[in-house]
Amino acid sequence: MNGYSSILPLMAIMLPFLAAFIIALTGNKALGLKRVLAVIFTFIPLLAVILLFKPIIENGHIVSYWLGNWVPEKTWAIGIGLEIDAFGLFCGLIITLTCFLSSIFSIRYMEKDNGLEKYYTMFMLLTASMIGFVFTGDLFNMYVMLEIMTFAAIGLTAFRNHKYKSIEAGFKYIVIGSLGSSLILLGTVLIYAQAHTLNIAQISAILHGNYNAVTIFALALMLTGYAVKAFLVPCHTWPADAHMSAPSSISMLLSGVMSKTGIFGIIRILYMIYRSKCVAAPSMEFLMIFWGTITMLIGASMAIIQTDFKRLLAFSSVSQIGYVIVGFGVGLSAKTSVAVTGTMGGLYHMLNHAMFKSLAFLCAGAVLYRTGTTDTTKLGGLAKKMPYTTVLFMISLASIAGMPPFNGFVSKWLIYQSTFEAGYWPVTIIALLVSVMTLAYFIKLAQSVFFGKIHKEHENIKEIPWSMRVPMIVLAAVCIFAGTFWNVISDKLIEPAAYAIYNIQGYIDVMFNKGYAQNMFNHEIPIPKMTRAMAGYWSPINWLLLFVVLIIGFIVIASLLSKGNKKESIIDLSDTKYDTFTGGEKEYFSHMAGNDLFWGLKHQFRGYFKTLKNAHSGIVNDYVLWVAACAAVVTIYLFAVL
Amino acid sequence: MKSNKKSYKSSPSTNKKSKNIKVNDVIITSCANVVLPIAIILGAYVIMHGHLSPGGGFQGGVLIAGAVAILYVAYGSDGVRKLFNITRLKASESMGALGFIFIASLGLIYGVGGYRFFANTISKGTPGTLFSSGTIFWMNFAVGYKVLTGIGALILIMVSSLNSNKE
Amino acid sequence: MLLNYIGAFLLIVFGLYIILVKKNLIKIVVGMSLLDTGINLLLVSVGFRPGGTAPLFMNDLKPGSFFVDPVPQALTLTSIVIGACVTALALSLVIKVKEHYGTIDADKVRRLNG
Amino acid sequence: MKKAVVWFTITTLTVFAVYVSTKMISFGSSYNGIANVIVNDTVGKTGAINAVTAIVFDFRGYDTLGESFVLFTAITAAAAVLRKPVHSIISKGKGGK
Repeated sequence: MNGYSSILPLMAIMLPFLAAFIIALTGNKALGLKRVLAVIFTFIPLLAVILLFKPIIENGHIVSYWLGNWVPEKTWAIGIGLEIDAFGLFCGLIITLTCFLSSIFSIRYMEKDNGLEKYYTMFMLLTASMIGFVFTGDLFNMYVMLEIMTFAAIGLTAFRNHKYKSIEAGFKYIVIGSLGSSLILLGTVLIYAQAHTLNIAQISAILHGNYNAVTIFALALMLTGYAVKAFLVPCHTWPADAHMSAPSSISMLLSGVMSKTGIFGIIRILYMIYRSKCVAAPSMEFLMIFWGTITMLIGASMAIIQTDFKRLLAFSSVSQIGYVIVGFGVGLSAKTSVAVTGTMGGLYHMLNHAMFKSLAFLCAGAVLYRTGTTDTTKLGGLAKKMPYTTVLFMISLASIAGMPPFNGFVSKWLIYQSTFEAGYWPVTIIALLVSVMTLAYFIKLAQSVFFGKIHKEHENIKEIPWSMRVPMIVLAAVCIFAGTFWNVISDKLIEPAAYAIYNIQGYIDVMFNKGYAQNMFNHEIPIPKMTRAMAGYWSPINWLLLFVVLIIGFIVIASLLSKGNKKESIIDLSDTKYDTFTGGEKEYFSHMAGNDLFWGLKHQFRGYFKTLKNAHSGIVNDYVLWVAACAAVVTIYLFAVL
Repeated sequence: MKSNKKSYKSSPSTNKKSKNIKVNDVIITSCANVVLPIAIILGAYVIMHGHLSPGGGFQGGVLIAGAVAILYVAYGSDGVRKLFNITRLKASESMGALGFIFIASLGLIYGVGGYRFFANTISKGTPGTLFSSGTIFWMNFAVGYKVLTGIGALILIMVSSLNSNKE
Repeated sequence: MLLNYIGAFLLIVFGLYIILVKKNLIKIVVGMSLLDTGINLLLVSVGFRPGGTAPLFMNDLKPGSFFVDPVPQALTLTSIVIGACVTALALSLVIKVKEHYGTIDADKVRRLNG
Repeated sequence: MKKAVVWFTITTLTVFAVYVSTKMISFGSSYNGIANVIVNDTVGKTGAINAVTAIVFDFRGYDTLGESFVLFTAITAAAAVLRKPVHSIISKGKGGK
């Protein structure tokens, strides 16, 4: 914690804020200046985060910074402290990297819109508040930063206000999002009423052993509130609308990074504030694993029946967040070696999801930029016209489906392994099944957008400009790097972050004097040992097994498909699309659109899919009801088990 | 009064008349003329005495921004737009925010003795007098300025969008 | 003081009920505002000490005399501003919804579904 | 069905909220927590006799900074939402130009 490193976190937070105001000050002139400012002032935080690697990751320090010199007095944290441990830095790296790439992508992508000074102002505010969120060590400050983030995200979602869907999505977002924020604030207030402090480290120390009904209620409310931000299942309704309507450079941030801030909050609550209640507690482990499993299953099921490019990706995000939550749920297990594997899997998947989902959204943006639509029924055969985009999309497909040389495989493998070893083998099976479904809907997407017959309107389109290609290439490179050089990533990022998650004692002692944590907890807080060997990252035999399982999954789906094709009696005859199979074809050659690649599957499970489709009714009251009911159920569960 | 309103609603030529009644009502205008200076002075007082009495930058700023709303009620949207310009208000708001950051970073600028961001470095004076409490006094001003321009801009934006819908 | 807490929680639940049941978008915004108000009331109640005065150090009071907790009051300020921001942004979105859909009935503003 | 869920939610939350409010900490005669430290030192350390302002602008000034940024963000967002839209920004099928 020598001179320069203590000022770096502040720079990473304040300089983007400063840039936001300078951009707002320039008004609607000097567009080039705004672009340059946005790129520079998203690069500086990235630089600051990279410079923080040396003290935090290599030397193992936890950097803290008391604003206004208000160091704790009589062991009470009277001021606000920034505190960056390896986990915060890990999230900060994801945030700054994606924001930097997004700012480059925005240069050409947003050129056709007006009011760009507002776009860039909100973009910088979003960047800064996300960094501020993960770097702060204060519970109320987290809420404030979350609000800046939410407002900026809403403004950006509704930015293309000539489209009805942007406005509708923005309204749903603000209703559900501010309900989530209100729940978080309510939890914060209840915690303050008990602990009489707002510093996370101190709350963790004070609440230890002093849990009562109020804090458990606060836990339920805050879990639900952050579940809204991380879109866990009953609260996952707004991202589909918002990601679909926002400009792609923003969808990538909403989906890839903002969901991570929700997960960051959940982890800080579970592993830090309620540590002695939650870690090594089977009931909490079950809750999080169950929640994650439901999330990934429903997200993937909804994704299969979507026809809009970006909406499909949004539901896919929901399902991938489920994996992360399952990983962290296993991390709460009492068996420490399994717990560490799960935590590492969750962390690895956080990184990977940010990368491949951002890449996929940028591909969607590229398609939108050239063709003007993301409706897959109107697209097709773009591979010849946009070869770069196609290749990059295939990389993202391979990564997200968990194919071996790419990064998705490594993290998913960790999650499979940890759930299996923790005794939750049904979850392992479901996770594998969801992986197959992920591959299925991504292949459908690739088929319907990039392959097949090209539409006449799109015959003259060109490849996207280089300034848009570069961020995508960088993301794809990270995807491949994280898949092949998993040991580097694991050494430099994942293991320190996992260690930091469990290292409560260090986190508390840095903020207060040494020994404070031990004094409050009455004992040393154990940190599980973690080595790379514990995780079966890359073992060829395991890989082969997985491959076999994937192939079996394929065969199952394929057989379902062919079964659907043969059973003509159950085909909906009123739809002319199926005339080819029922004998009433209009043309001699009538091919099925890529969209309907899995219509057999859809048809077989039509009851299930129809229920899901009806449940996502689009009425904002229903969505709020889901969130509130989720809060109620979580409350009942927590009061029952804790 | 109530019956009057109803009769306006039922009459076929509501549009023009309701516009007229909004703008040139003598009672509202003269009331506004009385209330406006009071609101502005009270707001300024609240901002200046934020460190001495209840209130502060936010409250005072909102009080002054209320003047914009009063102006709108009294003189209609044209009257407000004559006085204020949305772009300029928004720019002033950024200036206010930048000023706030500047005052907060005085601690860094003086930062030889280990001072930090948000450190209260200006001399604090005698407690209880107007020019006391160091940066708090000036932060009140920055925030007050920022809030009054911000809320004023917000009111103007919403009002002008409502009016453009009618046309 | 129990009454204050229960009242605050009831305000929150009423706000929630309004959001859940009312179909008019402006009423939903009102419900959100009510919910925020409930939280503010709770926040102020948390800081209350029976017999405490406002945390102002007037001449006749010495430092350390009996005050209510000033921290929640400071937090309430933040919370109020944020609540106002939510209302403002939500209402401007409602204006736009009306422009695009011609209605502010939640049952009809549902083109994004499934 | 929906109504039942609404009433279930409302009832559950109300019941737990009332239960929790009875369990809230009973007020002691002395301060505890950060308020104690702050109130004792306000005048000496900040020179402001209004403790709330001292907290808002000094002890927790960073929060206030964030708060004013929230306001700024909301106003920018409202301005962006209500700005005059450019219709047909993305022209259909005109790509490649």
